[in-house]
Amino acid sequence: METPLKSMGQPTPQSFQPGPQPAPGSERPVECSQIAQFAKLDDLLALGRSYSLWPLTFGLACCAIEMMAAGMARWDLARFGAEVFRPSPRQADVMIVAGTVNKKMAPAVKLLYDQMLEPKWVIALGNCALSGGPFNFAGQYGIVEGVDKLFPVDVYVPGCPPRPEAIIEGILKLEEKITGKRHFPVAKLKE
Amino acid sequence: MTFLNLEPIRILLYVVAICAFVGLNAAYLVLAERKIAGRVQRRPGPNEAGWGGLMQPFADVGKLLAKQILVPAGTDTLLYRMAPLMVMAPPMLCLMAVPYAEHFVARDLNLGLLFVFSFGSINVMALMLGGWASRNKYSIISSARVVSQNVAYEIPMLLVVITLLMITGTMSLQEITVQQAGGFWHWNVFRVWVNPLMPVTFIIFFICMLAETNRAPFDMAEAESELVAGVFTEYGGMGFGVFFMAEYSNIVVGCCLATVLFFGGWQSPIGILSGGAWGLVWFMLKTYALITTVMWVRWTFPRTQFYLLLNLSWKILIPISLFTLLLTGAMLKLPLLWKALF
Amino acid sequence: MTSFPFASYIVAAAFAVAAITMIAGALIAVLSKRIIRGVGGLMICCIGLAGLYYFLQSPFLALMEILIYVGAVCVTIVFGVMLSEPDEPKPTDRVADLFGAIPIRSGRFGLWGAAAAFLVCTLIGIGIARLSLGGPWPVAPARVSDGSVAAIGIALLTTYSLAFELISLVLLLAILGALVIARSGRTKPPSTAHDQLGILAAQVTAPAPPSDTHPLVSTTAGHEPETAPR
Amino acid sequence: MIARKDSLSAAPDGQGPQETFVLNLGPQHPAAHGVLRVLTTMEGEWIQRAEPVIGYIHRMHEKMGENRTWAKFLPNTSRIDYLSAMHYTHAFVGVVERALKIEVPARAEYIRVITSELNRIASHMVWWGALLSDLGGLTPFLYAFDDREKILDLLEGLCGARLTYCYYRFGGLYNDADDDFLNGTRAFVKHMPPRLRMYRDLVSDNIILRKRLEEIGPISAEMCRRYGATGPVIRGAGVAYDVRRCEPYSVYPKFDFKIPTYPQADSMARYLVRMDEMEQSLRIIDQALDQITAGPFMAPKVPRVIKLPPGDYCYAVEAARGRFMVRIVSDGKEMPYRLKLRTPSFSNLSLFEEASRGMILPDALAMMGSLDLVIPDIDR
Amino acid sequence: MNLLYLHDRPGIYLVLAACLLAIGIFGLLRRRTLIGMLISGEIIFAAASLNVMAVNRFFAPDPTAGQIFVLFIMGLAAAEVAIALSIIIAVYRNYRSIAPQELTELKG
Repeated sequence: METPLKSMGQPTPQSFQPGPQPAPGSERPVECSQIAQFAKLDDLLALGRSYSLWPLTFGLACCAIEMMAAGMARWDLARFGAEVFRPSPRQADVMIVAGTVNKKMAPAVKLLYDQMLEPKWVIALGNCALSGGPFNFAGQYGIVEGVDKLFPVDVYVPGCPPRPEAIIEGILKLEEKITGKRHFPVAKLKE
Repeated sequence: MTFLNLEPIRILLYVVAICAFVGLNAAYLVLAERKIAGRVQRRPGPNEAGWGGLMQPFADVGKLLAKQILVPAGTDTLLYRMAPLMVMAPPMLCLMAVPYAEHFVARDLNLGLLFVFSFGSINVMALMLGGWASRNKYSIISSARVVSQNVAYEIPMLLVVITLLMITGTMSLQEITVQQAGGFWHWNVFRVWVNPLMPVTFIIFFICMLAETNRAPFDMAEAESELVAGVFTEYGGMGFGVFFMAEYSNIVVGCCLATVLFFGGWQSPIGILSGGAWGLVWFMLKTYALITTVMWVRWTFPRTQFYLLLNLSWKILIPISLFTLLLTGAMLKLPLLWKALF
Repeated sequence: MTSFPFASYIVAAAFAVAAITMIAGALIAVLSKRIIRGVGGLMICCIGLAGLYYFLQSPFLALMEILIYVGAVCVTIVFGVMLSEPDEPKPTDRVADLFGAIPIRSGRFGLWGAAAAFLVCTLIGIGIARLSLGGPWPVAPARVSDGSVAAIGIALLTTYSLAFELISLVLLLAILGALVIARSGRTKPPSTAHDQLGILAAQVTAPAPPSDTHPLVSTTAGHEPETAPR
Repeated sequence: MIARKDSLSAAPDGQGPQETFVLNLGPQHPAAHGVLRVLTTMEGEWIQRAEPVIGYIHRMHEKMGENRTWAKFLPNTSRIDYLSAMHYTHAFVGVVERALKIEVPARAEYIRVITSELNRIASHMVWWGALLSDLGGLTPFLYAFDDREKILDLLEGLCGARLTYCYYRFGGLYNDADDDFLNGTRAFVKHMPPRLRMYRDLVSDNIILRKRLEEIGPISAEMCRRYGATGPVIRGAGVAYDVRRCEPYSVYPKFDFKIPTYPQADSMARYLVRMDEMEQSLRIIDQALDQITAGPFMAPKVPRVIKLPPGDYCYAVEAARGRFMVRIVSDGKEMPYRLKLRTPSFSNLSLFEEASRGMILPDALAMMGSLDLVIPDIDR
Repeated sequence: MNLLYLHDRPGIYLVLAACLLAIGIFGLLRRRTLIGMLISGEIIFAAASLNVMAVNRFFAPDPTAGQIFVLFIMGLAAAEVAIALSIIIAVYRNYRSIAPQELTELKG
């Protein structure tokens, strides 16, 4: 890691605690496993899922280029098993919304999210997907101000565009959210 | 215990072993593919799950198994569910007939070669039905492609195999292996005194195998940039996983067959170290070398175009393989003619 | 194999499986409403038939049956289905879906036609079965060959060489005829590989299912929104 | 052999429906390079009509330009076409400088040229990888990004951003180029030619690639003229049109470089034009590094609050995809009355419908790849 | 009759073949598309092959003869399918339907 990473993990508005109780106010459907507990099996499955997050091949704008860069030789998303970019939403686990979603595109993005199979996660990449970013100004007519207006988002990665390290950190945060603990050491700040 | 020596029990054990082998093998070949891709592309590849990424296949399979099961609206439910089963069964059956070592074969059929080919042909049907049942336009286009491609490449492949049959005179895979004993110069691929075009024959076989298993540069079934995910577009979770595994199992079958037919199966390349367990070692070495080549090719070449693919088969491969067939026949029979005349 | 205690049971069970597979496949092939399932049924039927051939001491034919019927004939028929989009009525309920050829509602002669056809076929089936069971069959004579692949090969090139040549001629003519017939309706002389081969992949017409029932293409958004969701 | 059907959809005797169906590529499709949606009417795998539907990433750039002061709009310019951000900033900065008649110091101009050409190489690298991955070969993508990262490192050292640089300012630059940058660029210029040779050996000479690009998707010069296509597309049709030559700006007249053209007008020609352009860019950078002198990097008198005199101003640059032009109508206020962005991808895409007619689907996608589209550049 | 050794009796094969024939004829009568009729025809072919093979196995002196006969049947079936499908495609191209009721051009 070249750059110190500290502020990557933004607090999620609908913070979803991994564990037995569904978080209050969570919009997620109650899964079977939240009622009947198979603790060990669930842990094992969570571990498997966290190491096999296949993203959807879905780039919208500038951030998509950095998303590609994160998969390339220098950063190599493949180390975390997340380089299998699947073009069909049926086979993808995590949707990385990389870029501005405008009002014309919003139904398509929503449809893609609906077509993914549970369990599914969403990473909002870049300021545009977080809040509309630089295109969010008084009197704007085109864009959706944050992709969490369309469907629940699990990890927010700020930046315009975020660096590839930030994208990897987003994936790691998601792993942390799925399993409840962090696998990869946190980069230390150089003093 | 004499009970274990009995044939049905033995076959049952082999079936279990082959199922396990196919499953593990396919899972780890996926990892190998990702690692080789990483090597070719100068990056490490999966290395965080387990030691050096060795647990990665389990993570993938666990995740795929635990995905939601969904049959998309409008699909032909029965066929949609059946296709993954149909695609997985043939390679398992084919592996039953492959001699892995001298005394290590599930069932030494005297029609082993025909067995492999006849069950291998079910694969096409399965892919096609899967694509059709999905009722997705990409899948339907893709399944049409799969069929034309497989029909086109079945012909040169069978012609090549018939050439080999003329040389070996038997369809038993075990006997074909036994014939190639005594060092690599006895392997079929180097038997240039029987037919000087033997290496060409192997290349044709290899190309056809790539095409039959829908591997790059002939991966028309899953032409990602054109047809999203081709036949598998509507498949998710383990349905997709089974297709994925079947693809790798088919590669294993193809490479096993190539090893037996051209590279002397379990025979040692140097004549020594050939008995018993060494056979298994040699067999696996040769097979995995071929599999590595298949993956290497995938990450090196771009995809061809569909009409180029058909042209290659009908205009180049079939004429050449017909010529080798004729040449082999002539070279086998000419000495007899010579003897009869003089 | 005979030394194994339950060998005869296993063999009988395998036989039963093959026979049932064949009959069930045939039933699916003629009764299912969707033509593509009919092809699937034919495929299952052929696999069962291959099993029966195995019991009739001809593994060679069993494998050839699979190779030719499943690998070639069924695939060709599916291709035909893709090219000509036969009527595929919407599935109404599960029973009608599987046994659609027994028309409860539609059809020219409706139920009566089905009943008549069923009667005729039952009579034919029972008649032939009675004939074959009751007829005085000769005692099996001594074998003159073992029926192996080698024997078949020798016989093909000696005793039956004329028939062998004829069937190759027939196949050649069939290929040419199929090409001529399938190409005759085309307007422009073909210029590409597809056309020359008569492989009609380039012409596949996907029967468009009614678009109101489900999204055709999964990975796309079908329509623009009237009002954007906020 | 060219796979192309001339007369399509001839149902015999005109009876019955035609054997066509509509295939909806996009807005999410691996070959769409973003969110382009192409409604294709197909006859089998032959395209009868491919109609691009745009607007899925419309981001109101022109509207924003009319609502913001000049300086505030500057960051937007790097986000219109994020792959050639330097050129776009150059055009916007240039139009303001032209209107205010600001003289930009020589050192700033040289650094602008160096960074612009570096950015051009980086952009072509992405195109190269994306085209190859459209054709099914993923490995060149990673090789291209390896070299691209070297450029990005240089530019990041200069302005702190990897993609959206916003490095130029009215009258000069954000900061001066230090020796690290200049030495790094010298090293890069030495490093790159062997790599380009390797790319040629590994990829450009590959038989499969040649078969898939040669004689595929011909776009004649006449068609380019009708649709206003510029950049490598028109140079691939044999017309030596390059804004750097035809409407010289900055210090480009001082350099000796060739405009690569290929008369074949097929996808391979466009491919080769871009590959040659990278070499020419290296030549320009090399010369600029030799000619650059010490001096100020900012014009001395740039007003703090910029107000353009009323009028109509234009400035065009050669971006990585073709001619990018900013046209401003000013009424003398702090914000433009009208801001028009003439983006090259829009024109390059508009000929897709005509050019793809009668092509087979994978060929059409290969041609689309050779056009090098950036979708936000189309939708603005 | 011992059910265990059913597979060694000729009768069962002949009965199965008769069933197959009946099913095939039923399909031929009831199917309303040409492809459906083609499938039924294939089943009738299969019935004939099975009959031949059964007789060959149990009553023929030379077991190769029946096998070769069945091989020829397969070859003919393949040829027949190719021809029939090309006709079906030609019909479809002209009539936009492969329902046999609609092919009424020759009807007075």
